[in-house]
Amino acid sequence: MPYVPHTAEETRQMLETVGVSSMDELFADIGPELRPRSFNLPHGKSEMEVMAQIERLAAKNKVDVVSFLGAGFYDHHIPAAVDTLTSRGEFATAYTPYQPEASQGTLQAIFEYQTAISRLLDMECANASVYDGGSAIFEAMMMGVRATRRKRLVISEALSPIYRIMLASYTTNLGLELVTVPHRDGNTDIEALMAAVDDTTAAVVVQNPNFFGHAHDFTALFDHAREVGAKSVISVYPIMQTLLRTPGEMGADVAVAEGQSLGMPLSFGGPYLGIMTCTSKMVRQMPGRIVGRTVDTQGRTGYVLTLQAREQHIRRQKATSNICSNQSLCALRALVYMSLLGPCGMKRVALSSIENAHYAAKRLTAIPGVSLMSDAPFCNEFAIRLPISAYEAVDRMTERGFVPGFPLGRYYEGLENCLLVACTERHTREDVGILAEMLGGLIR
Amino acid sequence: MPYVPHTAEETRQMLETVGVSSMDELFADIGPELRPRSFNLPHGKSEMEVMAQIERLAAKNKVDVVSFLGAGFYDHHIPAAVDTLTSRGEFATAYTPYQPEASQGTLQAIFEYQTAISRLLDMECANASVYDGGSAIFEAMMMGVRATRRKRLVISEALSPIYRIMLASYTTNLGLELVTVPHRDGNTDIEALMAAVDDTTAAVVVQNPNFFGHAHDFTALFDHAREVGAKSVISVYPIMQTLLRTPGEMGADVAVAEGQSLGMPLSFGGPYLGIMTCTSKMVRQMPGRIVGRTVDTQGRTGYVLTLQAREQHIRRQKATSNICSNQSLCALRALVYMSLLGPCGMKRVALSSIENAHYAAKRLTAIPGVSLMSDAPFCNEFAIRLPISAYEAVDRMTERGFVPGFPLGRYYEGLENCLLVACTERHTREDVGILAEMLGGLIR
Amino acid sequence: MKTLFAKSTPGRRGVCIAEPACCEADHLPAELLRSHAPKLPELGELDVVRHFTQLSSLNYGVDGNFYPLGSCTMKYNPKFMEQAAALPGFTRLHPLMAQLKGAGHFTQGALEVMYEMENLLCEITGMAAYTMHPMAGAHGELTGAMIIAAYHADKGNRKTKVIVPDSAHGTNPASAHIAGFEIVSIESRDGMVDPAALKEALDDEVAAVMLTCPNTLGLFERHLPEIVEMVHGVDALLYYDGANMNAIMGKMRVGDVGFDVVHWNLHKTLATPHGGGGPGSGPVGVCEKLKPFLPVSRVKKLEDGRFVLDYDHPKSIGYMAPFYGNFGVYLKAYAYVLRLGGEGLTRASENAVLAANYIRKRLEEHIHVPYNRICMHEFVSSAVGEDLNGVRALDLGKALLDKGYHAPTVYFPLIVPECLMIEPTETESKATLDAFVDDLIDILELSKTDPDNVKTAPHTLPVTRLDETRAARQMVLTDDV
Amino acid sequence: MKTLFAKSTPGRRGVCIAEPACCEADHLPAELLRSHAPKLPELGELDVVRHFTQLSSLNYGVDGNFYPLGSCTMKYNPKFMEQAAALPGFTRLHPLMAQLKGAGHFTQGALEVMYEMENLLCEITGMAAYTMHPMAGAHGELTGAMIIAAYHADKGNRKTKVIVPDSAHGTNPASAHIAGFEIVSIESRDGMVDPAALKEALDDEVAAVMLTCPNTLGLFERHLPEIVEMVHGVDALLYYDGANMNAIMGKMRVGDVGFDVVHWNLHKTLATPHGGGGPGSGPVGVCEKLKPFLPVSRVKKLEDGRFVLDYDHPKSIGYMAPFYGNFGVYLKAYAYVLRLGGEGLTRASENAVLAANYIRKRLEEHIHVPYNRICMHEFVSSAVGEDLNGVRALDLGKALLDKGYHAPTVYFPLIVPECLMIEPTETESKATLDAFVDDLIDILELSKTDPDNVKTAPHTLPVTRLDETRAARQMVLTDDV
Repeated sequence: MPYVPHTAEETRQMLETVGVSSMDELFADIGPELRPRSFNLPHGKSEMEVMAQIERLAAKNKVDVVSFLGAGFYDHHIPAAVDTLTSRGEFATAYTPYQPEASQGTLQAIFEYQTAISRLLDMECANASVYDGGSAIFEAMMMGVRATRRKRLVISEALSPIYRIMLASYTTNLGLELVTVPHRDGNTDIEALMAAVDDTTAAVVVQNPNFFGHAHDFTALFDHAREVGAKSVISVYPIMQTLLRTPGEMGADVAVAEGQSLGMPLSFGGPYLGIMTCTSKMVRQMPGRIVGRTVDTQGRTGYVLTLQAREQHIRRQKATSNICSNQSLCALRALVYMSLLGPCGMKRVALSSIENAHYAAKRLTAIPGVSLMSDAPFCNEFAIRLPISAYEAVDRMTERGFVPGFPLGRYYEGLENCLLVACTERHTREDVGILAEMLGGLIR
Repeated sequence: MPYVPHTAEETRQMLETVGVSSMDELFADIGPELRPRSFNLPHGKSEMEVMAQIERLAAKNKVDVVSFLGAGFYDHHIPAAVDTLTSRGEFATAYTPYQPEASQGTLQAIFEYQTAISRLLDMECANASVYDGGSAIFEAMMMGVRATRRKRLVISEALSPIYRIMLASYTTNLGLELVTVPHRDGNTDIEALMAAVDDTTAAVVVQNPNFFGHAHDFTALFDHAREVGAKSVISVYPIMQTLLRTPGEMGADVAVAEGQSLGMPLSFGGPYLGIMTCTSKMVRQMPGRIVGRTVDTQGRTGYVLTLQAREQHIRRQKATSNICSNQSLCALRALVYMSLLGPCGMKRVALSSIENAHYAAKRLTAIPGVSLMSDAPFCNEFAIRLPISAYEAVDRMTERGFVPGFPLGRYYEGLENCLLVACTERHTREDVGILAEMLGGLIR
Repeated sequence: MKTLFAKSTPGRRGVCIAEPACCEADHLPAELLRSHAPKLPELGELDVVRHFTQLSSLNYGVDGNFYPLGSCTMKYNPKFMEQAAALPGFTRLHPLMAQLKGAGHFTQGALEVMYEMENLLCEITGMAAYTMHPMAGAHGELTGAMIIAAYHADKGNRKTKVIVPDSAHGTNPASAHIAGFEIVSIESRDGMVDPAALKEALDDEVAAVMLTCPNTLGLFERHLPEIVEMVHGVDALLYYDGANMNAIMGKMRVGDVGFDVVHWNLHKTLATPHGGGGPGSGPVGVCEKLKPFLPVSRVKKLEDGRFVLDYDHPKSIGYMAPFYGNFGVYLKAYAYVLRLGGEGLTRASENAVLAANYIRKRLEEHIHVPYNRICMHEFVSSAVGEDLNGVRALDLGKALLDKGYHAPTVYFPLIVPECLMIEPTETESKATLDAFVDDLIDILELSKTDPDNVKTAPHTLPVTRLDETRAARQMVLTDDV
Repeated sequence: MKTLFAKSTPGRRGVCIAEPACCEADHLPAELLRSHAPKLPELGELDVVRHFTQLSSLNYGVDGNFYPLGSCTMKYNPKFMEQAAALPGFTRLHPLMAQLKGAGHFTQGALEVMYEMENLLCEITGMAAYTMHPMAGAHGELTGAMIIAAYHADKGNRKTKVIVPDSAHGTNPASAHIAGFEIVSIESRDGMVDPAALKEALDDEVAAVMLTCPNTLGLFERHLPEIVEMVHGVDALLYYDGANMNAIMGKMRVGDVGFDVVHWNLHKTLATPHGGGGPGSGPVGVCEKLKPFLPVSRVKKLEDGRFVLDYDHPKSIGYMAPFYGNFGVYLKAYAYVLRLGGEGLTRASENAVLAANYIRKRLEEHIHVPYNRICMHEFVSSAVGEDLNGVRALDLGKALLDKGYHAPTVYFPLIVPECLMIEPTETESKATLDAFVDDLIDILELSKTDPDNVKTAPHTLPVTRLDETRAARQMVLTDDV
């Protein structure tokens, strides 16, 4: 029996000690009327057979394509040591560190993660993670709702549409008003946002760089929000945060991010990492686990889960959130990634990605009929307008093993001819050259 | 600088402490006339770039073929836990356990390996490994030479020809006489061997199952050797040893094996594992490291390298062998493999492989013109005679991604039409079916 | 141990990245740039490897230690599942690839995993359909609660309350609350949901009842058939908290007995590692009538055998995750189900229950077992009694740490004083179970003779007991403070 | 810790294998079968995982501990090299595949690795050709000695002796001896090969001189040019022991200065992990005139760019390995060379030398340094002096274990009393080097005040000092005794 180690003799002894004569007697409480009507599952297979089956499935996915897909989820290089270290059984097979004396490894790592993330985003506190970047925005918004006791949320349409759908779903039953302020040619419309944020607003939510790749300075917006008593929530791209004006500098109250770019593989959508940070003032509104430093009975430094009075296992329905399991091992990956690259390495990743994207933009806009959606500054991702349907361009190039980007019409009405193109440090000039040639060929 | 962690400032401080003004001053002893005439190496690359290059090379090898190659090296399933456990840094990045207090992990593992291997081969002692199965045979032969002070070695031609070439190479300058006793239709010619072993013989060397897959009982041969004062050396296949009459039962003095089948991937030829065992009497003749159990100053059990007086770092040219680095991590793999499968699992691996081979033999000999080279019992490998050149059969099938076996003419004159076919538990009936159909199609 | 930041040296570089051809000013105006570099650790690669290798050694994990942590199902995490999830054919797959028509055939393997896993979970639990999107157990609860809300809204029901027994996991009320419901708590009786109390609480405003069965005492809810009838009688839905699923596989299908919604904790029952806190995976199954409300996308199999994502479900609650949930986690769980098969899953539950009962029987004369009858996969004991000299549940847990075991869950459920909740799982050998029992008995004996020793445990770990009050008061949450 | 065998329970099964359709009697006659099953451990998979996880924690490795073990070059082993060698495109490749004509194109990637690695090693060392076949350093020495023997035999030279300085690694004389040579040892003078002594020993029967340079004292052989001339003067060959290659990359090419044969220890200089004793890889390079004697097969690049194995070398010494050496090891070394490039290798040597000199200078006032001048990648100190109160080199090493460092190499080379040979390598940060020096100074101070404490170290490891005499006398070599 896989993973059940008892011999027949041991099973007999154990049943005898328990005082039952058969396994099924242990389930006497489950009456006959409650037993399964069917349990028509495949037979168990050996490890060898299952691995062969899973390898066949993996082979059905085509990953040796050159892809310019991004849209918030990026294919950065992951140093091998990230896997080596985070896969160690002592990290991977531990539970949530409820027994701190036997969990200092996990606890110190989370503490270090909180520190690194706080410094990267220039915020005062971070939690130990939530599920993903989208749920982090929801939780951030709710912090604003709790802190202000207001119900109106102002959201930029240049916030990832994926996350905006998530927010709409999550808030359905909460009696909140979600106001979406349209983007302007792929730019976040700061003036319109300022106009929309008033003294009934709980929080304003923006993204930097935004979904179209454009970076902004939101200082004025956040100043305005503070003046009218609203909270400022910003979602960022951690890699670009090595360069861009920080949430802290802009005066954000809560800054969140999808942490996938910090050492998580794309893995068809997860597991990823919801990063949450806030000002010290807001920390008691923050959901999720938080680790604090303290001392043991001998005065030695140690780490514990703290501020647990916010959490569901203590507060039940009065908790700040229902989050229990989080993405701890992903947070560890992010910490190891940041440690391995250091500030210099991470900045170089950001710059290489930006450089590749600008080269791509230059090459693509040299194709007659292709233009940038906006001439505002962008980082490693940009939107172009094509003379043909972006869907069609994507479909036709994809057939040839080349995914030129994401068709914006998927989420934005009116942008059916627009394509969102992302680069990372993994792209080469050759990749970009082929992209430009293929696209040029299609359009001609 | 990859893997050199110093900052420029630290380097400056260190140079200053040392009292030199530049790096190169440290190399003042290497005069200008000794400096490199050229050092025309490629520039360093990032981890990402090197991995991409290595992945491209890996992709140039075609491994998604169905292959019946064996010839002493077999594609058995390796449980995932073997990799997980042996790759732990505490094992992989440790040195030879010269400081036992800081190396009990490695030392106990070797002790357990020695125990498991001794039991599998039914011998009294084992060492911590040598390079591979071939060098193990050489070392075993030399044990016989030292023990008997004789110079004549009798070797069966059914011993792997690869190893026979190695033995010939290794002994070139040692003034030994190597007598090769021909096989008989792929069988080890025990009678001829007995006739060749006399009171000038240092050792007789046989293999079980032999290169053609046939198993034998060598008890009579080893009895005879003992009577004339010669030593008996046998090389075995560890997986089959769960079933076959053991070296111990047959009365061998030294039993060796290629341990690749115990959890080592094929990896294009290495690293593999040279297994060496012997009787207690012979242990002081055995080369390589040996771990013994002892106690510490508080009476607690512990493990140390022992009998080091045999080794080169103590004895220099008088050592039993020059072996220093061995295959320790491979021995650990073998131990983990054996522990995970247990005696029952290993026996099932052997039986499944045998079953598949007998099914294949049945299907192949059903092809008109194809016959077994011998009707003697075989295990998971067998030789067939084709009506066409085996080279041609292999080449033509290989083109279609199907490697039907090893053409025996490569090493045996006169067997140009013979093919050596190996099966493991990884083969399916479907694989065998295709093999038979393809071969049948070729011959027709 | 020093932190990464304390070990950092300005200017040191780890994994080297080639210097880019550009600088930030080339592409971004100054007002968009940060004024100072983030103070991230600057370490050599070996320093980082050594730091985390050493840190890991301060942890207990299932791979190194028996972990009888009640309610957490800390079973063995098979290693081949990690190899499966690390295949580049999965890890390198961009989730949006599946949403491009032309690239849909690039993701057929991944979609097949989703589709097949949904079907397997349906068969194991007798539900009509599953979503794999929820990213943890509590996220599954939230998803389930939102589906319940959507169902009632669609029917025009005005239902504002969810009933949660006092023995439930804290996430139950928290999740239902975040889905917009008011929580009604009912008291247990004899370790069971009290049908009378339930009846009293059940009115027309109740949208659902959330049940844990076996409950957090490790006991099967004997009144289950009655409860199902009562709940459905007021047009409320019955929710099954799957945290304790490891007790019943092959013995009961929650769909067959009338549960309408169920979530799994794959990182418990289906053996994916807990990772020091996550990631998990919390798929949700529903009965036929709730299918229209499941999150989108849904994976669909076409007649030609191809798999596609289907967003055309107007009644859907929408997106619970950016894509398709923690794919890398449920891929492992999928491999686990294939490995065990139906019989293996049944044997897992049987042996989990056997192990819990075996420990219970071996301990019953040494520690108070409040509900001392056949339990399911876990049971609770209670560190009460004068001969313990004031040694509390927490102390026993800490003393177990010294013996190399992780402590059982302590002080949960709240309804048992000085509670120690023990869940051994099916993957521990009898030798381990026996050694654990013997060691716990030794500690209980020691409590009689030298209680201070137990009260000050652990003595052999990297730290002794930590000052949690100070942590909460002084709030040192980063290395900057 | 209990052994696997002590933990075993008869009848327990680990990784389950499907029951085969046959039994042994179906295919093999009884007289060929063993009479009893081997008593291998019978454990559950989790038991095995836990056993080895716990065992590993009893070890020091580079990943967890500074390892300044002289002569062993315990540098950081980059993790991406492990990923590279684990690619299925390499691990699943049967070595015989390359010897089938039709399948030759199935192994082009692997053959390219061999070919390119040979070329890279040629350029790094200035040799004419390499073989990758030797499976460890000592195996390379043997290969080199056999090539030397074959060369002289081919020339008709009657040469029976090999000269080895007394400071050489023990493998040098052992390897030359196994290649059939008689060993002549010569004494060092002032830590160097004594040209006078060498001259005296050099006669027409000398086939070769084996040199370690820098030598085992960490000193560069200042008489090298003179030695080369003398050796070649009697038609002998000069052998370079590559164990200390980490000192000279980019600074000297052994081929350029006149060495005829050289071996590498890739598991030292090129950063492949030592694995607790192996596997290693010991490629051998030769000058032009020795090329015909290299082992077969040789890898050859055809004009069309394809790679093939070439066995047509009639003067070859034959097979040193069953196939092509420890491919999986030198694949990692290949990745390492690509990663570092020429400049990186030079910097590695420079910084290895800098680190050794830095420690030497910081220690010189605290411990006797017999040859206290600029050293190469390592240096020797000597635990002599009355103020040490009889504390010996071994004791200092053991006390360092307590501080979390692996001990330096002790009592080697034999020519220095109470020798501690310290090799820090280039991958350790200055902070680590400083901490090590500070801790060693503390131990030296403690030797003055509390020598017994040092003499009984280690105090904090799983065991204290072990009784080696008892181990050798009682010879408990398996768990059966």
